[in-house]
This record gives sequence, C-alpha cells and structure tokens, in this order.
Amino acid sequence: MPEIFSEGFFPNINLQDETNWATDFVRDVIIPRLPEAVAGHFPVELGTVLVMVAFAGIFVAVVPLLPLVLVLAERKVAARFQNRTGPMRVGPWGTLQTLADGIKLIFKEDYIPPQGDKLLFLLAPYIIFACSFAVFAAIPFGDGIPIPGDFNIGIFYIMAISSVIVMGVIMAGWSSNSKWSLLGSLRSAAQIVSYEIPLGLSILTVVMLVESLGMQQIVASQDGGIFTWLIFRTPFTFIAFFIFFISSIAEVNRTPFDLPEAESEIVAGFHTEYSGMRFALFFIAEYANMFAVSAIGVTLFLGGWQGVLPGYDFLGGFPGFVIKTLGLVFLMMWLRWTLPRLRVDQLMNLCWKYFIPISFFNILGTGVWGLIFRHDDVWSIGISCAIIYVGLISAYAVAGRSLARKPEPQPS
Amino acid sequence: METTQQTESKIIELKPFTDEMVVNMGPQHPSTHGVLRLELILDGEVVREAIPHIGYLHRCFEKHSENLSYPQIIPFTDRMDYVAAMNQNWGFCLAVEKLMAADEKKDFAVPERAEYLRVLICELNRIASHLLSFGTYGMDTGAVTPFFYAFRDRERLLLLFEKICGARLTYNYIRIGGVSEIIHMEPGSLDEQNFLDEVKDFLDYFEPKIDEYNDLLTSNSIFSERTMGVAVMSAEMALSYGATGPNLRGSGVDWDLRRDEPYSIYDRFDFEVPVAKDIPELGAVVGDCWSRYKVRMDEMKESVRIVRQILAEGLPDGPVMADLKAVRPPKGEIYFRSEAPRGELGFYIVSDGTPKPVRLKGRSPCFSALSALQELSRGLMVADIIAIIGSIDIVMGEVDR
Amino acid sequence: MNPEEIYKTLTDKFGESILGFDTELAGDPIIQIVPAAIADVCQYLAETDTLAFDSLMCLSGVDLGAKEEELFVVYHLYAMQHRHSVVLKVSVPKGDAHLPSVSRIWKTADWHEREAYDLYGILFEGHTDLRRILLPDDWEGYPLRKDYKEPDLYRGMRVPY
Amino acid sequence: MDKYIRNIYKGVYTVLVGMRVTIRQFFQPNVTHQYPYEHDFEKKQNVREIPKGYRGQLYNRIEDCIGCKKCELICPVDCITITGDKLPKGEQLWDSMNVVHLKDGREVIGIIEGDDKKIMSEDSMTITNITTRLGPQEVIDRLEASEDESRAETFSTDEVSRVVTRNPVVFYLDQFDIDMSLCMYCGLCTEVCPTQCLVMKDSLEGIEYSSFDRTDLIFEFDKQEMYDKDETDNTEAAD
Repeated sequence: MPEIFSEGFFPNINLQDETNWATDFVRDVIIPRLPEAVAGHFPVELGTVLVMVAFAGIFVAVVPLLPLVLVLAERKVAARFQNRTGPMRVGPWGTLQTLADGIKLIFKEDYIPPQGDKLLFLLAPYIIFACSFAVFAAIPFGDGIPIPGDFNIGIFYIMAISSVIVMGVIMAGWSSNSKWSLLGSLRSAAQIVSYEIPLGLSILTVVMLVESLGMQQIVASQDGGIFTWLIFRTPFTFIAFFIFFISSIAEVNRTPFDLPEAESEIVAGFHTEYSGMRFALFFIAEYANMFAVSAIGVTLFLGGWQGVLPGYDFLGGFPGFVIKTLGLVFLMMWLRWTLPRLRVDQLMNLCWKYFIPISFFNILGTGVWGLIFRHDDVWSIGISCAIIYVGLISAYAVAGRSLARKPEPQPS
Repeated sequence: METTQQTESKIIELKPFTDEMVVNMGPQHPSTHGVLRLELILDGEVVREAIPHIGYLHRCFEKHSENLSYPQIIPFTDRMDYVAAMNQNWGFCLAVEKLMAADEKKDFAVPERAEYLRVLICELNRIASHLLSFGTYGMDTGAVTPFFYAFRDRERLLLLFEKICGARLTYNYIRIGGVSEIIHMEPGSLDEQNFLDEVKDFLDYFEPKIDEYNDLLTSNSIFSERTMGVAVMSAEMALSYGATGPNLRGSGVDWDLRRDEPYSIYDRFDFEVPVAKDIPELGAVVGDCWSRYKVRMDEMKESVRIVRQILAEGLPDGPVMADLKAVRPPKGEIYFRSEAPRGELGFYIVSDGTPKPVRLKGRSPCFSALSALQELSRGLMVADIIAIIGSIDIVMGEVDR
Repeated sequence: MNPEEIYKTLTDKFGESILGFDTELAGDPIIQIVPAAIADVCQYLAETDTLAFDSLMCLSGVDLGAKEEELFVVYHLYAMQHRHSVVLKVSVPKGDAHLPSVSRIWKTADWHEREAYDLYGILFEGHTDLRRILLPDDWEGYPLRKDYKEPDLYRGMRVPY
Repeated sequence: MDKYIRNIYKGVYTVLVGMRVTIRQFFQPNVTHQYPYEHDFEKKQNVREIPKGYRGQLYNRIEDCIGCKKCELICPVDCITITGDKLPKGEQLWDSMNVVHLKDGREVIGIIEGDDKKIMSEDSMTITNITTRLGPQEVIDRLEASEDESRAETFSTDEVSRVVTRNPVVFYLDQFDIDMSLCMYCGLCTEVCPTQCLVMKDSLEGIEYSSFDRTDLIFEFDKQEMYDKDETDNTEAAD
C-alpha cells in the first residue's frame, strides 16, 4: 500500500486552506459595491469578521425557532401516542403553546440557590446553550447554503464542541447545591463521556470510507442516490448507523437514556434548581441538540441533502435534508414514548459491553471492506445491500423462530 | 514518622472510601406514590440504607371511627385506599356483618343479589386498581405511555362505577347488610341489562388490551432488566413482614383469601390464583419486582374471568339490602380479613354493644408491605428504590390511614 | 388446631403465664396472657412445628374507656401451613404500660408495635427502633387513649379544626 | 457468545414490539375531551353524560323539609347545620299537601281528592287548592282565602310520574346550612331523608360550583332565603 502513505492517510484534508467563503463574499460582493474611495482601503480581514458575525447572528436568531417547533411537535406526538390531543388552547390547535410557555418562563423569577456557586450557576446554561448552537455552524443544510463553519475538519469540530456540553451539565449540577442535581450531573457526565466513544467510533467508519472529515465532502460522496448513502455502502456502516443513532440519543439525554433528568428518580436532575429563562435555555438546548444530532446522522449516513435518486431532487436539497432530519427526530420521539428508562449500571453495560465492541468490529470490518473494494462501484454496493438484506431477513426469521419456540412466558 | 507509616499502610489496606450522602426523597417526589418520605443514605448511586418515614397522610381514621356509628365509618374507609375503595368498603362491612352474625338473636343474611353485585363491582375495582398500579409502575421506570393507556381504560371503569353508585372514586357503595340503593336498579330491568352490557363491552375491550400491555411493558427488555432479579423477597421474608396479596404471591406463596378462606360467594366462581415462578430463560426470580408486577397483570385476567362468570349467570332477583333495623353489633370483638387488591385487608373491631365501635383498627396491607422496603433496598441503586416502591404498590392513604 | 387446643398446649407449656380462655363475647375466642410472657409464648407459637404461626396478621392496642385502668394489646396470629389462627390478648396497666416486643419473631411487628407505641404509649421492651411512626416525633400524648385531650397548639398551629 | 447475541436479539425485538403497540395507538382517535370547550354551558350539557343519581352538590328543597335533623345526625363530617323551632301547638305552616310530578317535568302542588295512596291506580286525579310557592305567611293567607275558590284541575294518571305527600309542617327552620367545602359526598344524608327533599344534584350544576371564596360554598337553604327568591326551582340560596 505504498500509494496510501505517499498520499497521506487523509489526502482531502488541507490544513493550509486559506480561502473561505466569507473572504470571498467580501471580495466579490461587498467591495465592488463600495464607493471607490473606500474600496481600495477596505480591510478584507475586518470585512470577513463582520460578515461572519452577521451570519452567526442570523443563525442564533433563526435556530432557536427550531426548538420552539420541536417542543410543540414533541408534545403533539406524545399526545398522539397516548390518545390525547396535546396542547389545544393557545392559538389554533395549540400551535402557539411553546411561545406562551416561553413568555411565561421569561417573566418567571430567576431564582439562584443561596448556598450554591453563583458564578457557575449563572454560567452553566449559557455554556450548554452556546455549545449546542455552535454545533449548527458545521451542519450542511443544503446545496448552496453557506455553512458558517465550513471547516475541513467539520465532524471533528462537532464532536469536540458537543463534548463541552457535559461541562455545562456538571457545572449546573454542582453549583445548584442540590444533591439530586449533583447525582444527575454525575450520571450525565458518566453517560456522555461513555457514549462519546461508540459515537466517535461509528463516525470513524464513515470517515474511513470518505477519507475526509469535512461535512461537505461527506455529503458530496453520497451523491449517487439512496444506495450510495453511507448507511448502505457497507454492511458495517449499516450497523454503525444504529449505534450512532442510539448513542446520540444517549448524548442528548433522552429516554431510554434520560437518567440525568429522570423525573421519577432524581426529580429533574441537573436542572432541578433552575427556573425562568435559565431553565428555558436548558430546554431549548436539549431540543436543539436533538435536531443537531439527527442532522449529523442524516449528513453522515443518510445522504445529507442528496436526493434518493441520482439526478432527481426528490428528498434532496434543503427540504429533503430537513425532512430526513425530522424523520430521525420523530424516531427519537417514538422511542421516547415507548421505552422505559435504563438503570445507571445497565446504561454503562450497554455502552461498554455492546456498543464499543461492536463499534470496533465495525471499524475492522470497514477497513477490510475498504481494502477489498478500493472504490465504490455497483458491485460493492450491490454486495453490501445484499448482505444487509439477507442479514435482516435471517435475523427476522431466527427471531420469529426463537420466539415461536418460547411464546410469551406465563408465571402462572 | 511511625504514624505516617501507619496511616500509609492503612490507606493501602482500606478500600477506597467515599463519603456517604444523606438524601431526602419525598414527601414531595413524583414516584413515592403519595407522601412517603425516604431518608436515603447513599454511597454514590448505591443505597446503603433507605429509612421510610410515614405519617404525612395520617388522618386519624381510627380516632374518628371511635366517634362515628358504623354506617358513618364506611365513607371513611373509602379514603383509606382510595384506589380500591370498593374493596375497602367491603372489608369493613364484612367485618361488621360477621360481628353482627355472632349475635344469635338477630337473624340476617346479606341478600344474594347484593353478594353478586359486591363481587362484580369489587372485581372491577380490582382491575381498576391493578391498572393504576401498572400505569404508575411504567411511569416509575420511565415509560410514560403505559400510564396513559392504563388511565384510559380505568376511566371506562370509573364511568361504570359512577353509573352504579354515583361517584367516581369514593364510592360508599357497599353497606352493612347489602349494597347502596342510591341508584336503584330494578332486577331484570332495562337499567340492569344496560349496565351488564356495558360491563361486558368493557371486558371484551379490555381483555386483549392486557396482552398489548404485556407487549408494551412486561416483556420489554429494558423493563425486565430493570425489574428482574431486583429486590428479591423470599417467601419467609414476605410472611415475616406480613406482605400479603400480590406481594406474597409474587414471592411464590400460593395464598389467596378468596380461594383459601372464601368469604361472600367466592367459592362459587372458578378462577386461578396467579403465583410467581422462576423463569430462568428470562431471568425472573421468584420474589423480585417483576414477579410482583406480573402477578398483578395476571390477576386482572382472573378478575375478568370472575366477572364474566357473573355476567353469564346473571344477577339474581331480590332485594339488595338486608332488613336491618339498626346496626348495633353485640358486645365482642372481631378480626376479619378480606382480599383487597393490595393484599389482606383486616379490620379489628371491638364493640361494646353500642352503635359506635370502641376500637377500630384497619390492618392495611401496604403498611406491612412497606415495612419490608428498608431491608429490600439495602445495597441497591437509587433507581431500584423506585422500582421496589412501585412493585409493592403502596397507597399512602392506606399506610397512614 | 382450634383455639381451644392451642390454649391447652400453651397452658401445658407455660402454666400460670396463661391467664384464661375467653369465649363468652361475640367473635373470636381469646387467650389471655401475662404481659411478661408474651414474647416467650409467641416464640413458642412461631417455632413449634405443630403450631407454626408464621404470620402476625395484626397487632393492635386497645383502650376500652377513660375509666379503665388497663390497656390491651391484641395479637392476631395465623399459620399458613396449618391454616389455624389464634388471638392473644395482654393487658398492661395504663400508668406503666410496657411489655416485651415480638418484633424479633415477626418483622411486621416492628411497625405495628411502633404504631401501638405512637398512639397508645405502650412501651415494647427489646424493640430496636421504638419511635413515633404516624405522628410527628415531638407530638405530646397518645391520641388513641380515651382520656386524650388534643393540645391547643402544635408548633404555633391551631390543632382543633 | 450465544447469550450475548440472544440479548441483542431480545433487546431489539422487544423494543420493536413495543414500538408497534405505540404506533398503532398513534392512529387511534382521541379519548380525551376538551373539557370546557366541548361542553355547552348554555344548555348545561357536557360531552359526557352525567349519570342519573350522580352524587353532586347537595340541594334541599326546603318546602318539603320537615326539619327532622336526621341528615345532620348522620353526616360523618358535620357539614349540615340545622337550627329551628317547633311552632306552638296547633299551628302549622301549611296543611298536608300533595306534590304531583308530571312527566313533562312540571310540578303541581295541591290537595288530591280521594285517597292519595291509591290514586295512581285510578284513571285520573283531581287536584284542588292548587297553589304556588310563596312566603309562609302568604301561603297561609292564600290557603285560607282559597277555600272558597277551590282551584282544581284534573290530570290523567298517564301524565303523572309520581305523587309525593307532604306532611303538615309544624317546624320552622331558622337555619339550614350545608358547608359544601366540608362535604365528602357520601350521600348518607340523602338516604335517611324521610321526605327526600335533600338530594344531590346529578346535573352539571351539581358539579360545577367552584368559587373563589370558601364562604361561598356554605349554602343556606333556610326558608327566608328561599321565599325571597322567585319561584325558580333551581336557585340555591347563597349570598
């Protein structure tokens, strides 16, 4: 394999990438429109910074609307699963309920526990909020939509930023001076740190196949319709997708992994003592996170903004991306309203005994696959899909047979 | 120099020491089923000791009863176990009736129709109670949806109760010597037929639902992981702690007052008593949380069976109330126990021949079962405490009385 | 075994500690026992194979009236194996109400005895944790005694409502 | 290793089974009601029918009340307060009367000619001295005045649902208070009531009577309050 060494492991990564879209935007759009007297002396670097700040402002303003929608969606979906209607009072069919809740929360008293650590208490929600929104910077929403942080190490950046959230959680739990909060935050720390590993390893399978860390490159490599999506590229990425998905549920602390905020055990976990807008920040961050991990999942495994069929725009582009993401979000909700919660040691068992070994197996498998099929072609994808199909069918058959042998056990 | 060496060697000898943390769980806590307060001594997530403190819902039932006549006490028994109030009414009425029957001069018997109505309504009430237990247990383990399904079905039962006794929760339906006639149901009338049809509709609707709930929660692997093998209460321990009802049967003791000491007309019905068994391929151990829970799920099916038998027989004709001039039991004392949904509900009545009891003690099943919590929870995790409380299915109104 | 046979067995074993067999009143027959012997009797009842009373159904204190000199403690026992039951009754003077605890024999007696202590002020010797159970720890008096007068104030709150 | 794979199978399979249960419910209709909205306040109708005999708010039809105090005695929580006096011997508020409940909901108060116990077996009944509910003194005056009038009306028995005989009232109620904030809705008082004048409303207004002040829940059914009101049947006298 000499050519691999000569090209470097990841030839697409270019750390000396000087140009970025903001500089281009300043050069191409802004400077030609300025008066000539100014244009010659206009500092491009400053313009770049200003443009970036402006874009960031748009994001920070627009993205919080997402949780507003998602919270309502969650409540409506939950209500449907439980034969209820959900919120119905504010606005038509209760569509303005989250807005009303938000307004209420803004006007609520912002209570700070007197014995708590005030600075950390005030800081914690902002850290979580900032981190969960910083993730959005690297998500490729669609073809032609500028990504504020279009790094060549996009997925690495996302992993790094989303790991910081755990710090905010611990700070919140510690500074609340409440034992329940402390328990919750420590659970959260253990959980998030553990589940980072299968998450990262699952991402690694993708990175190995695409040979790039950039989000745009990952999306670009899936441009051949549904069967070139990375989930179907190899049987191992198929498994990796599910590990990624379940781990990401654990990352965003949702049922069945909502131990940090288990309301029936430790009341509300790390945000027990928070009230008012600070609580709302946690809440918004949670739903933003949920959307973010779903979007990452779509980008990595489900083709990003690429359509189902090559050449057609069906389920492609920005709407397609959002639909796919919301599909994953719905799956999360569905799981949440179906499953009970794991216990702390079982959570760790699941991670360390099941997910991590399987993830390593995946990496090994993907590596071998990559050696066998140097380039993705019809053959490799066909074989992969065939293996997935046969695997699913045989699993279904085996499960059906084993369950037919042992019907619903009756203790009486 | 010596001392430092000593301490160093000690540090090596000692296990890594962690501080114990005392946490107050309740009385306001989402999953303590009311106002139970637990003083948890935690080592991280592991519970060293869970000390229950009760009495937050103490409403002086026994003191009240000493100043009330027997019929007046019945509404108070509703407030003991408000989830299964019919059975509480019945337990008390049975005790008073038995004490009155000891008086040879008075000759009275509860009419046949009343007995059938009592069994019918109490078995429906048992279903309602177990449904609530199922729902809240799902909630305790983190699944919210079973709770709503359980309440959806329980609502239909409550509507039935409302039709027959005029109240949804505190029924005051079963009276000494019969059942209440607030809502008069003429034997063989259209009202009666409608009511029985509605009961039948409910049973037809409900019976497949039990399997659905088993699919949703009972067989779920996360749920079984959470509950199987957790807090195993051996049969000896259960007997010693006075655990009764589903908790005792969950510990593998084949004991049901309805079958073994049949009161009322339970000897006429054919039903089975579900008892927990070891299921090695699933991991269930007799006496664990899952067994106790599963016994309840199976009991619902048996209750459905009993009610179906009543529907097949039809309600007999006749009055629903014995001809009682006044409720004035003879001098003496009685302890009578009946099988309430939560276990053996006993009433100890000391009468001095006046219309008011001298002493009335309600021996509530939850009170005894809850006392086992401290021993059961030792060395388990915080999440397991919730699982135990849910599995022994306490109602604080009954514990504190 | 019916209660009469149990009574005979007990008198053979314990002699004068068994005070009598009360069948006159309506309800269950009662075996009356000297307070000091109750723990021994219960131990015997629980551990003898022919009796094997493995469950204590109920333990209640009784006060028959303000003028009475005595409090009673009533034990309702049941044997799952033989399916027989027995009622034991112990009377203790109101001024100095104490008797041995049976909480070592049946664990459920632990809370029942605490309740009897809480509401009647009966001291159970040998009970490991004899605290108030239903009432607050600093409550004064024993409310189920017939001569009990409720306090006007409890921690500044008006008690009679 | 077998157990390992079996565990994975079990986990995935049971999760999928559970998800199948919930997704089926996803497409089922709602079981909840939008309580005050699907609820017609004007017609006093709810989406859910309140069954006959529901134990709602207590209501005393004071004209029928004979002040026997049985309800006060039986009430386990002492929420009924009755004070009153017997009238001097020989005086009475009104004579024995009959209330004829018609099937269309009307009530006719008067005196039935003939034996009122057996009247339902006959074809028709004639009611004389038909009166309305007025103040006690006015009733007496009217009764005295109407002797020669003899306002009579004849109904066929098919129209009549039931006939209630009202005893002569020799008891004057000063106070008939029911504190509904204490009431535990056991219904014992309605069962012991000999004239069945104390009832629990099994209609919507028997359920929805919440108020912002606890004292508003003390309903005073005594005479003066009642007669000061108009002839409406369903007014519960409150401040």
